[in-house]
Amino acid sequence: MIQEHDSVIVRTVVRALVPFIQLFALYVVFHGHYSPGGGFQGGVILAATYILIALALGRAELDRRVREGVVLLLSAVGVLIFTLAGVLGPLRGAALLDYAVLPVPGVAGPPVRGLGILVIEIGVAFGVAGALTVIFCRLAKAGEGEEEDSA
Amino acid sequence: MLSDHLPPFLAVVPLLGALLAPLLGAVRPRLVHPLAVAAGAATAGLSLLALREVLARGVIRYHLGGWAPPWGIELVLDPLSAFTAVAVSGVGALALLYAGPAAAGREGREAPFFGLALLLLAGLMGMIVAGDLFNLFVFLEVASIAGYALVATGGGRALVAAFRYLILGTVGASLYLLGVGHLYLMTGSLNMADLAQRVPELASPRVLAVAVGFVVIGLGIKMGLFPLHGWLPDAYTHAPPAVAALIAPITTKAAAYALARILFSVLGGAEGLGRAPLLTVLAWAGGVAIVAGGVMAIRQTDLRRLLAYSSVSQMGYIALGIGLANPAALAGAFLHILNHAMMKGCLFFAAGAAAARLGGPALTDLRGMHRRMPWTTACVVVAALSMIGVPPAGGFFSKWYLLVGAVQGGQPVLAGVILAGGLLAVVYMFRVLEHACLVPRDEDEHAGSDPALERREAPPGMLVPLLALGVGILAVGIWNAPIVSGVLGFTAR
Amino acid sequence: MSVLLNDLFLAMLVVLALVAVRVRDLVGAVLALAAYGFTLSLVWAAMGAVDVAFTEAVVGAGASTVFFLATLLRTVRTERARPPRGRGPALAAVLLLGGLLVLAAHDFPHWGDPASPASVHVSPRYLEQGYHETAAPNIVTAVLADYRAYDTLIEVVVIFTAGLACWLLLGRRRT
Amino acid sequence: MTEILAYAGARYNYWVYIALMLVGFYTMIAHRNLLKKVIGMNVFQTAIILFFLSTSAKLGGTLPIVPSQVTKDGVAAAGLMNPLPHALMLTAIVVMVATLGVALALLVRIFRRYRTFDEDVILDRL
Repeated sequence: MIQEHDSVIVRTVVRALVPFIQLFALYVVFHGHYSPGGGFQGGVILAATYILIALALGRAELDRRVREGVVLLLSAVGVLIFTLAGVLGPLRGAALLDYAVLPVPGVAGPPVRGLGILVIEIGVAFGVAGALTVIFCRLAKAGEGEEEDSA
Repeated sequence: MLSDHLPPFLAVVPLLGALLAPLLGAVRPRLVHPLAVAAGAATAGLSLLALREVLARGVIRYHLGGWAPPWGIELVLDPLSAFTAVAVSGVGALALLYAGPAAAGREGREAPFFGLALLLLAGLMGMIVAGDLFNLFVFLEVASIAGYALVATGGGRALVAAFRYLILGTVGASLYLLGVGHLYLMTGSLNMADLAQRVPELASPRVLAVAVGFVVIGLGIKMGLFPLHGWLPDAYTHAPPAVAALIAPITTKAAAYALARILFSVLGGAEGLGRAPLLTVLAWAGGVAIVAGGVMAIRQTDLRRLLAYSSVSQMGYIALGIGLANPAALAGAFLHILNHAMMKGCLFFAAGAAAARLGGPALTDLRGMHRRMPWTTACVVVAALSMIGVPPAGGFFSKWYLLVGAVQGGQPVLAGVILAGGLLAVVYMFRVLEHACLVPRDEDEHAGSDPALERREAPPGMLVPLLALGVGILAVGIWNAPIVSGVLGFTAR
Repeated sequence: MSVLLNDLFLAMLVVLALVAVRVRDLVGAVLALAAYGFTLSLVWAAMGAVDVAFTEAVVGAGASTVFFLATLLRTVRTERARPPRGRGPALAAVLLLGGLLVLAAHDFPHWGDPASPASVHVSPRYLEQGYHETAAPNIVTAVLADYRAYDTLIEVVVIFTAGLACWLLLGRRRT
Repeated sequence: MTEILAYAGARYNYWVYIALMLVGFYTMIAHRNLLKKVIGMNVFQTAIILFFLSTSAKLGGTLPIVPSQVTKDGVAAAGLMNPLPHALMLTAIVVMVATLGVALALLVRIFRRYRTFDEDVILDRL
């Protein structure tokens, strides 16, 4: 199993870096309109911070910060945000995923679509970050505390 | 409001069910199975509604996000796709109901299990209504990935079978995507209707032929078309009964439908560009599949493996009908999509029930089944008659239309193959019926005769979907004429 | 876009791919694959696909490698040396595939031709109208999240499916 | 000679994608180590991405990001890369990593049961 890293420098640096990397992930999510990036890339970076925590600070620290079951639910919630943003279209008489009819006070026309893109990018980021974290956790601790598949 | 948005909701409803499954599973795990059944039933209900709407209003084209094709993604519901959607979601919903008791003993795993089952259904429904080649690929991958994981829940050999399924399935999906890429490179479009306009003007027939070849091989792997069926027997044999009952009847059908859709709506206007020889190859591949699958089915001693090879054979009928491409043959192919989904569902439901009650998947374990499980046995008999092609079971009529199509298409050899396939089915299904109905169980020889005491039908949750399919097979047979003329648009005279 | 750099990176790709599939040490193979993924992201950047390059860097060279290493951590590091066997059918399939690919590539439009069908049909609208219609200057985002948002929704569903699959397959066993 | 070079050079991207595709395909179907099959699968899928992205290139084109100064008076499509394959391949990369996750999960389970990734050994133990 993945242990806490021996070097105190590694541990300290990772502890200090993680919030900044997460901040950068949010930047990537929100700046996808203007530059390369978006929900998917931001979500992967967000997931990477938890992988980093596991590698440097050990599984115990990761378990303290996130619970896998909750992460999976977050992933489902992310996809739900995207889906429900899409379903708002039919509820307001337009096609599925037509953001032009999203109820945003004070904004009209294409900028509403831009905001719609932002909403679904947030959904994408949650969905991707959650799913990738679950995949990593499950692969990394497969076999931990279980009997082997008998032949 | 709902009837205007049927095309996307056919996939979005099971998808919502799959997203809610883990959330519900965290608080009330017991309610996950009812949720899955409800989502499946709602999908089937929407499919029926869609079929009614399409027959009343004509083809429904849906532009997602309000973007006109070819820039946005288009969904298309026509009589054929609505019909396939009804077949897939109907049998899928029954399989979800069946999976409840069959999946018992996996406490704590209900949420991911039924979540993946609903994702599989959502993927297949999305493939059926897709009007965009890339959108079809993405839905295909949802269904495939859910399928790999579900097969692997069998553990042991199922893991190896699932890995093989994953490798071959990825080759199939990737070759499909490569074919789509070739079409895109030469036309600049991904929308099926737009491509149909642009394909006849293509500069290079060679690229078109290669592109369509990749699409056919890719979807051929997914539909288990001989000789690309390598993943199918092991996956169906080693998957847990509840999974085999879900995957075996419906996954190959959606791929077969997608193949027909691309061959006819994208390449419909491309007669001169190599479609005709391609269809001939497909028809003959189907013919070879009918015989090869049947011969291999005869040699099996494990009921599930026998059914798997029978699927290879029966998918051959569908490929043959698509390849012949005349109205009678196509009506037969589509009717067979429904019939085969129902009879293979029925037989895999029965196989799971028998394995639970009689102790094993070998043919010899079925002995004495008619005394212990009379209703299940009756359904097996009905499905077997349909497989062989005995009226009034539905299978007779699909094979009849295929036969008419083969004769009309001037292919007497293929007509002979259709008949020979029926004879092979007689042999392999008789081996099932022989053990289930005629050979007594060893202990029955000396135990007295008190059938009431030893009757052990499967629990109602498994028996009800089984009976529904048994009755359905007969109903399709009896009402085949209105289905074929009213839905599939073919009139015999 | 630099054509020379592009060509150089492409040649490196073939070498790295061969190393990744040939090396016996599985950790070494995975690291070669990571280098392959990183080179890919350079190729994408050289070809002007910056969004794809970004994604390839975080996924192809990053997340995939971590998944591979997490797997190897709990399993085995090297593969056994074994004489190859039964390569005939595989080679035949490879030759068939290669033949088809070369046959088609022969008739492709020249690489980078601004008059190729893909450059003049469908895509110009995204470039010319995309900003006005979606308020997103990054046209790839406009296509991904608006014109073809349905694909993106299903794409997230794919990764969610994989998460659910790993959850199911590698869940803690009840005892 | 120069003609041959020019011919090969005009489709250089396509030759490379074919080479990668064949390397990946051969590894997937012929290699006996299951983990190598997965590596081959990765190479195979990325080859398709290379193919798609090659269709988006325009000589003399630049990034498909509309610069702020030209947003008012329209954009010349010939000057920017085709964004559609980029968007499609972002989706394809996600599909790749999803397939990879499931493949590795299967491998971990297979190893736990058979203690090897060697296909022949596993087939013997079935």
